[in-house]
Amino acid sequence: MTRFAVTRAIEGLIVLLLMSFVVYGLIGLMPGDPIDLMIASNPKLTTADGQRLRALYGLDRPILERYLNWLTAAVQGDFGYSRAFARPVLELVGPRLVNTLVLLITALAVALIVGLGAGLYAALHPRSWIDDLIGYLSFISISTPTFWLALLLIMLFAVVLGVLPASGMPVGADTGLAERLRHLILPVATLSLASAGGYTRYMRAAMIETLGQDFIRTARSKGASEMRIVLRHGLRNALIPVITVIALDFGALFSGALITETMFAYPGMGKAIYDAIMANDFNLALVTLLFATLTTLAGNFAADLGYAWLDPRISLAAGRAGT
Amino acid sequence: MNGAPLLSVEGLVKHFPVQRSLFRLGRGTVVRAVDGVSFELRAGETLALVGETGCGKTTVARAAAMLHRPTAGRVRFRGQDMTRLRRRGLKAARRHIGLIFQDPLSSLNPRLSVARIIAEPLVIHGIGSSRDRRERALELAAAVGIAIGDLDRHPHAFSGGQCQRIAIARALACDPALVIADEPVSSLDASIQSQVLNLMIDMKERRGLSYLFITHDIGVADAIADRVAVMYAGRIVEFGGRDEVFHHPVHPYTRALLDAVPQLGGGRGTAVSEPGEPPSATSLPSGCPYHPRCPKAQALCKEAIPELTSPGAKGATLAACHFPD
Amino acid sequence: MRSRAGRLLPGGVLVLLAALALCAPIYEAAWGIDPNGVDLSQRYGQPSFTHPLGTDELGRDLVARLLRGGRVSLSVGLVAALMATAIGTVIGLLAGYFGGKLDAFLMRLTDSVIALPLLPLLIVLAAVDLTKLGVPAAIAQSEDVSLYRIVIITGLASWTTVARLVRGETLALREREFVLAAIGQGAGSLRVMFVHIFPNALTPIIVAATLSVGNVILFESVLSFLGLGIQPPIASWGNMLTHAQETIWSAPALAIYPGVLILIVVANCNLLGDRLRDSLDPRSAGR
Amino acid sequence: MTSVGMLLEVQGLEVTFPTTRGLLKAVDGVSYSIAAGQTLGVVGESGCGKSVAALAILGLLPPPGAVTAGQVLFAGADLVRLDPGALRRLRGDRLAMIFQDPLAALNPVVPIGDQVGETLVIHHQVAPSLARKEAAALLRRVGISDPDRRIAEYPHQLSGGMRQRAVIAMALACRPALLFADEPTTALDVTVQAQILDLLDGLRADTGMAMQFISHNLAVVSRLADEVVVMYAGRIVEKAPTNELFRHPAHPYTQALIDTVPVKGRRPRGSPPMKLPSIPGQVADMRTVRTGCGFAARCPQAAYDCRAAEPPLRESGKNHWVACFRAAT
Amino acid sequence: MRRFPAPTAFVATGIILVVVGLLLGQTQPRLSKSQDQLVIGMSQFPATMNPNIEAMAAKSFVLDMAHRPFTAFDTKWQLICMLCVELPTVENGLAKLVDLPADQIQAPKTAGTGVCTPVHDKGITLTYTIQPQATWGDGTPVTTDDVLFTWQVGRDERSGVSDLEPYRRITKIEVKDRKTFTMHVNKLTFDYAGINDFLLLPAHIERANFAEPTEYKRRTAYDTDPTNPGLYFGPYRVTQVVPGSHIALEQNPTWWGAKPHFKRIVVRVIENTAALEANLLSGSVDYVAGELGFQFDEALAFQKRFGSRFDVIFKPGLVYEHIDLNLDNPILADKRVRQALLFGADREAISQQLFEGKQPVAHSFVSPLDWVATTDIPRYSHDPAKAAALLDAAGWKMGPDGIRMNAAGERLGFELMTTAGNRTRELVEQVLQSQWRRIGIDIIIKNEPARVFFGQTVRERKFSAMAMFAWISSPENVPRSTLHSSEIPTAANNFAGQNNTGFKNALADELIDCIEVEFNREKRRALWQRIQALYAEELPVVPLYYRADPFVFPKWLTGVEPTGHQYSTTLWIENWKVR
Repeated sequence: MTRFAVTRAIEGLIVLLLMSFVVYGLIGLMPGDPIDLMIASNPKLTTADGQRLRALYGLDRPILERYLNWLTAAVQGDFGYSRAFARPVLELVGPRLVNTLVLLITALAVALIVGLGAGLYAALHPRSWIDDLIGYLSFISISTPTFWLALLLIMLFAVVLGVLPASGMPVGADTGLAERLRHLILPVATLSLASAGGYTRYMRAAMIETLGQDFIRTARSKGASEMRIVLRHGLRNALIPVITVIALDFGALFSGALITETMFAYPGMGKAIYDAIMANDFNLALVTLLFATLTTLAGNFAADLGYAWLDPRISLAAGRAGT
Repeated sequence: MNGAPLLSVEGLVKHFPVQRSLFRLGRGTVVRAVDGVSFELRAGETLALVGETGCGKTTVARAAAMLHRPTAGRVRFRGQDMTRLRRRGLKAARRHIGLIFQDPLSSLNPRLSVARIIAEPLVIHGIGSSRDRRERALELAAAVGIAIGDLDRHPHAFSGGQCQRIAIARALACDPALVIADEPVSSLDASIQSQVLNLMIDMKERRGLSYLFITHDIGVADAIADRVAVMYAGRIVEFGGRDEVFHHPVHPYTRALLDAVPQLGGGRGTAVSEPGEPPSATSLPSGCPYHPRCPKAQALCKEAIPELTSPGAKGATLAACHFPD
Repeated sequence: MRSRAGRLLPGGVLVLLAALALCAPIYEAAWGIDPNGVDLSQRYGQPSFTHPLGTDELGRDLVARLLRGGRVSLSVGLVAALMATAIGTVIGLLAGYFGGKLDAFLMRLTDSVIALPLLPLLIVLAAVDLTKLGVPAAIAQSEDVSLYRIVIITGLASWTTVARLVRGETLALREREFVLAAIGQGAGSLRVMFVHIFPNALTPIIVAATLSVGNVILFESVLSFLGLGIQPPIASWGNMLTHAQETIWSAPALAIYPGVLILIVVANCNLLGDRLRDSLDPRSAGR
Repeated sequence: MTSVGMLLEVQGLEVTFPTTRGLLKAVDGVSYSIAAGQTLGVVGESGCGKSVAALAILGLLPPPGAVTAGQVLFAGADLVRLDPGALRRLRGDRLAMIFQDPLAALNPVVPIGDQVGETLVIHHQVAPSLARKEAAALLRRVGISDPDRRIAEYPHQLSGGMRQRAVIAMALACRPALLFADEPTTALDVTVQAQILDLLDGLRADTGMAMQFISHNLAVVSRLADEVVVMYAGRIVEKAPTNELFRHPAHPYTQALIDTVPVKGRRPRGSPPMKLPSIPGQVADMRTVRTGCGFAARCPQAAYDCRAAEPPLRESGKNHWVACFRAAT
Repeated sequence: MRRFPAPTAFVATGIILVVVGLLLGQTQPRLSKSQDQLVIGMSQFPATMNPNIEAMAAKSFVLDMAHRPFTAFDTKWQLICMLCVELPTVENGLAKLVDLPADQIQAPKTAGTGVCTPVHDKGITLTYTIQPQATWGDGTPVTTDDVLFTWQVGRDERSGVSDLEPYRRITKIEVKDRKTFTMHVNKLTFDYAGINDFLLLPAHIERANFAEPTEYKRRTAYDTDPTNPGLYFGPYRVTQVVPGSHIALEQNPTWWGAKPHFKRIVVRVIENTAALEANLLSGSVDYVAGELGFQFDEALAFQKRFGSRFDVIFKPGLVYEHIDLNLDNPILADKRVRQALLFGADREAISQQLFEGKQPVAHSFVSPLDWVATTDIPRYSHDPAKAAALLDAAGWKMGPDGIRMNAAGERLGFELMTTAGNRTRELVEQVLQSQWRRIGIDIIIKNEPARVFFGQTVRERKFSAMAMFAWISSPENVPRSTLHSSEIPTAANNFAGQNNTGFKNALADELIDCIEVEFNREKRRALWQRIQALYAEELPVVPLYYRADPFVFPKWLTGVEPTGHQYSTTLWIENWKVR
């Protein structure tokens, strides 16, 4: 277990290191630089000003040198300074990470409850009209562009019915928990709907597959009730493949969060990444991307733990679970 | 039964690593599938490799066909060391070796027609024109008893027995000297097994083949073998002529194996069961691998691995036992 | 829905839509419409005989725009899915066939790519300056460059599923006896991979490709939403939908038609993929 | 054919599966009975309907298979018409079944002890912790050493033989009156097979339960069975006490099975490999509609009447039944 | 087999969605209002709150509620004092012309043509007095100490201040007392009194942070402690900053002017304008600022749909949309072709039909609202026949495929570039493409992200023919940087200047030099007329229209007066009230 965690931590570090290099390089390939952006927004700036500012921000150095400088500082805990928000990057990332985790975890929980529940129900009542309905809804859910869904939800619930706020974060005087939760409903609904459809389908398929296994026949031959067969013998086995796909979905969930946060003006990591890239804010883009990666890696790690907990055949001590 | 051996296996060892990880250092667990196997197969004879699941007989067969690169040891085919051959040389050698596998359906490419399957070795070795190959396929199909009208159908249209006939035709396409057959009749129904065995015996007689015949079924081995090698836990424990091994076994395991086979119409209690099960190839016991189950085991058996030697006066039979019968 | 025809109905819907998109010039000729013909006196026109679904914000015929947009969206989906499938197939075949360190490396790579928050990375990719990469300016600055860029980017985003799938399939097939037989007969690696393994892995590959067509179309719309998709004046459903958001209250039809078309196409791709899998999977064939 | 004092009586059992190519009669009017404490061997090649019949009796047919005719009397009740709940209460308690592949038959994520004890939990409302203790005792009984450690282990940690022992322990937990053993040794090696056969026979003798032993291997069946039923293409072609069957096989198919199966000792010592007797043709395709005897196409003795009508099962000797026009009576 | 929902079900869903969507479009949104709090919606988040680091509209918008410049243009485009007491003029003696020392005199860059005689050897001194009650939010009075500190920071190139020029032209500041100071400026211009960009920093807080000038941009309290009341002296002070989400402001007790109405102002940033609109409709946002709010098209549609509930004001102003023509392009070097472009474009139709007349057609670079604007210049109304004649005359004959060709067989075609993602520009672009194609000119649209477009393409003159964008200026802004021949960006001058068209005209150069130093309004107006006429004749650009910012108010909000120039409405936030 410890060995597994250490191995994964090392792997994670390598992935992060590679990511940081790739992202840094990619950002370097983006057209223009932050100073161009300043020049674009303030026509009075001269080229001489541009050069002075470039030197000030260290942008006149070759990309590799800048990367190594950044890396050296990062290793010492200084992840740089966000130009677009004029704050040290870490200071900005902290609250946003919390916001995103709140959104992600809530949405994941909702998606899991709804998706797995619906998938389970459908698997136990194959070819019933409810199964058809669930299948149909899950197809709709995976086929709708997230931003469009968000817009439709906002139109319906915020504008026409006026029952829910159109944005994800309260800004008025009342920012208490209840208000916070009320604001979370639509973003969470958007994000979880986008994932729940997929989970439903995985769950249904896995459960039907499991129910066709020999050991289910054994359980029946023992006289176990349907309830016992499903809960005691089916569910845990069916969850094993489902966990794997869900783990693979973390990246997609994060991508969904980016869209959701943008639509609901929710100050989270996804939006920060997008803003930072759009504003050529090197350091912020880099660090937010790394944190996003770290989040998904952590999610994957959690999924592996869950996987090992569900499946006794997987021994964490022996290294990564084969798939 | 004379001349240089067609196939000789010397000190064959094959270990499989259990886990592989990109970032892992050090050594993982190892499956010791084959742990020092040597034998010779003479031209024109059928050598049956007999043993239970996991004893390494299939690994030996595949290593002999160079489907696995041996961890150690030599495989000489017609005097040539196959383990040293690179791509081209290996390909040339393979032309003279035919292969037959256990699962009749799985051993045929479901996407190809039967004619293509039979002609595939000819295509690989660039033998003949496409018309020649077609003719050759027809000829082979007729020889193994597949109707010519069926040649353009795909494997799923055939029963297990027919599939195995097709597999035999394919194995014979390049006129091999040696056919390695891995459990060729095990997954066939009882009434079909004898058809396929008969076909193989027939082909051997007509084409002067040699068989390395792998089976777990004593009855099948008894029917076809000239000589028999009994394997246990990655090693040959007894090796000799079919009559000697099956009728005068000297190794306690061979004896137990033969006793365990139920006899037709034998009635209750005719077969004798010994306690215990074969060891796992990841954790072999010290000394003679059979000693935990052996009724005659002594202190020496726990310590020293017995060599495969001739146990005194018994003539041609070799056994790997400290205390043979 | 028990007939074979019924099973492939989603494919029919897709083919129909593709055919309609291909028929855009015929429609335009029949109605005498120029799809790019701006007519400022006809902005936000109501449906009429001359404009069956009305006109858009520049007075262009909406049907013609939707058909032209469909051509772009569908071809982007198709081409990018093919590209992703090709990449994924090669990687999956190599990893599954050769195994060992190569497999470990390729699969670690694939897993890492899957685990990454892909959209943000694609945003970076979508913003990369092609001339800095040494792409000739003539290509980097052509009007269609956003189209190529989207195809490549979405292709890069979608190969992982195929790679995992093909690798799994290859691993299974690699142990199948007909593959061993081919190797044992002396067939070379390429021959084994492409004559014996690839054709037998084809059905799951086709299923994966079908599914990724839908995903690519969704991806294009999301990138359009972020302003990084296909750029005007080329129309795609994604950018039509994005642009129509701003006038969604006064001209909801402009947002709803492309949105619904995306939904229908993606849903039918998913459905088709599912049904193909069902009908090709021997375990469910009898049911 | 009905007789008194039988534990299980199967009469005219018919099982059909609807397929895309029409109805498949997997079991076609099969009748037999088992007395308490007796072992009935059922022999036949793959697809002959021997396993399906057992599953049908226990109500475990995979959908869309269904019993379309016949009755199964067990302890006075007709299992075919019993309501599902009542049948469920019998299963695992009075009727038990073990399957071919012990690894697949065991739930990979539940500890052995819990699985073995589960029958007790289900039928006797034993607390799970007690059931686990009971499971240890059962495991010891089927010859698993160190059962207290084993109950916490998972199926993948056991060897093949131990798994099958665990499956047997599981089936025996409630001391069933009748055990269906469906090819229980086919996946095992001969040395282990011999152990398991010994174990089953011993347990049967100890507990007095009856057993229906299904196998494709005549020799294995002959080790255990008091009486043997030979099935071909969904029908019983011959039924006789074990010794009688091997000594005087009446049906050409039974004769062929006995003659053609490669058995050690058939080939004389010192002789070169020689051809075995064999029957031509392939195993019957159940999906094609046929008239007459299912074996007629492969039978060396078949005549016109064999293809025209189905030979009825008739008594050819004492307790010896055969379905063949050519068989001597 | 399983009955999955038929694909027809998806089509049916689509139809239902269409119907529901169309119905949704018919419903009326709900509105709510709060008396104490005003939530303003905006589409950009300010990068920093420091007045001098990085100029961006979003920051000015927020900061102008909490901070004031010395001088500004009011809504009537007159220069007024905000933080000062009286504007210095030569007449009131607060401004004095002085001779420059020899080393500070800059020689004229162009040879005179005799239109006027530009003055180069004079400087000016300006005396300002700070509002006596002006006090930072923590009670510290605003004094000349702050002025000196700000000047120190402003001219230090290590400080991170983006625009040093306003501070650098000050050669000396003499402190008269705690509230009065005199600054010496080494460049004489007619608009000498305006020091709009001299934005005060609180010396008592920031001096410590400036101890290490290179670190200042990271240590400034505006970013490290943005809710410190001592940073602000306006009617409001910033009380909460949630990066990427919102900024909250509350009334500043030390404010000397009229007491503002709202207790609390929240500036909510929602980049996606469709979401911004939904927030407005749902009442989460009360007001969408024109400075950084809706896209024009969106606002027009909004007005049509919700005009009964919201006031939408389109304030035309100084923002001048045009297409820069690259005069180095041999085809465009021909004036007839440039004129033909104008005759061929139906700008009136664009203005009337696309903008419903809200954004007037531009005929020169000077807004008609500016007092120096003139109508006495050549105008080009839509006249395709004239355009065709001009093109024919220039040697471009109509080809078989509807595109003109010259004798050498070259096709008449241009690349039209602009900022990607700007809806209005993209629409205009497509209209122009369609209109110009009708007179035989092939237009290829190629757009780039704003930072590339401005940062490289325009600045380094990399556009081959046409670049569409806007100039943002202040009232009576001299077009030196855009029209003077010394301002053509080249690799040699490190791409300094904004004369991106490459316009070279000796008369224009001289007129610019003269206007800058002509103190006499009437004489200046005459010079302005000449340069506008010259511009309209030479056509280095295709003038398009003057932009109008859409301000969307709830009916209950009053007192917001859009200015039309680049200074924010929030400079007068104390006038904002609930009706």
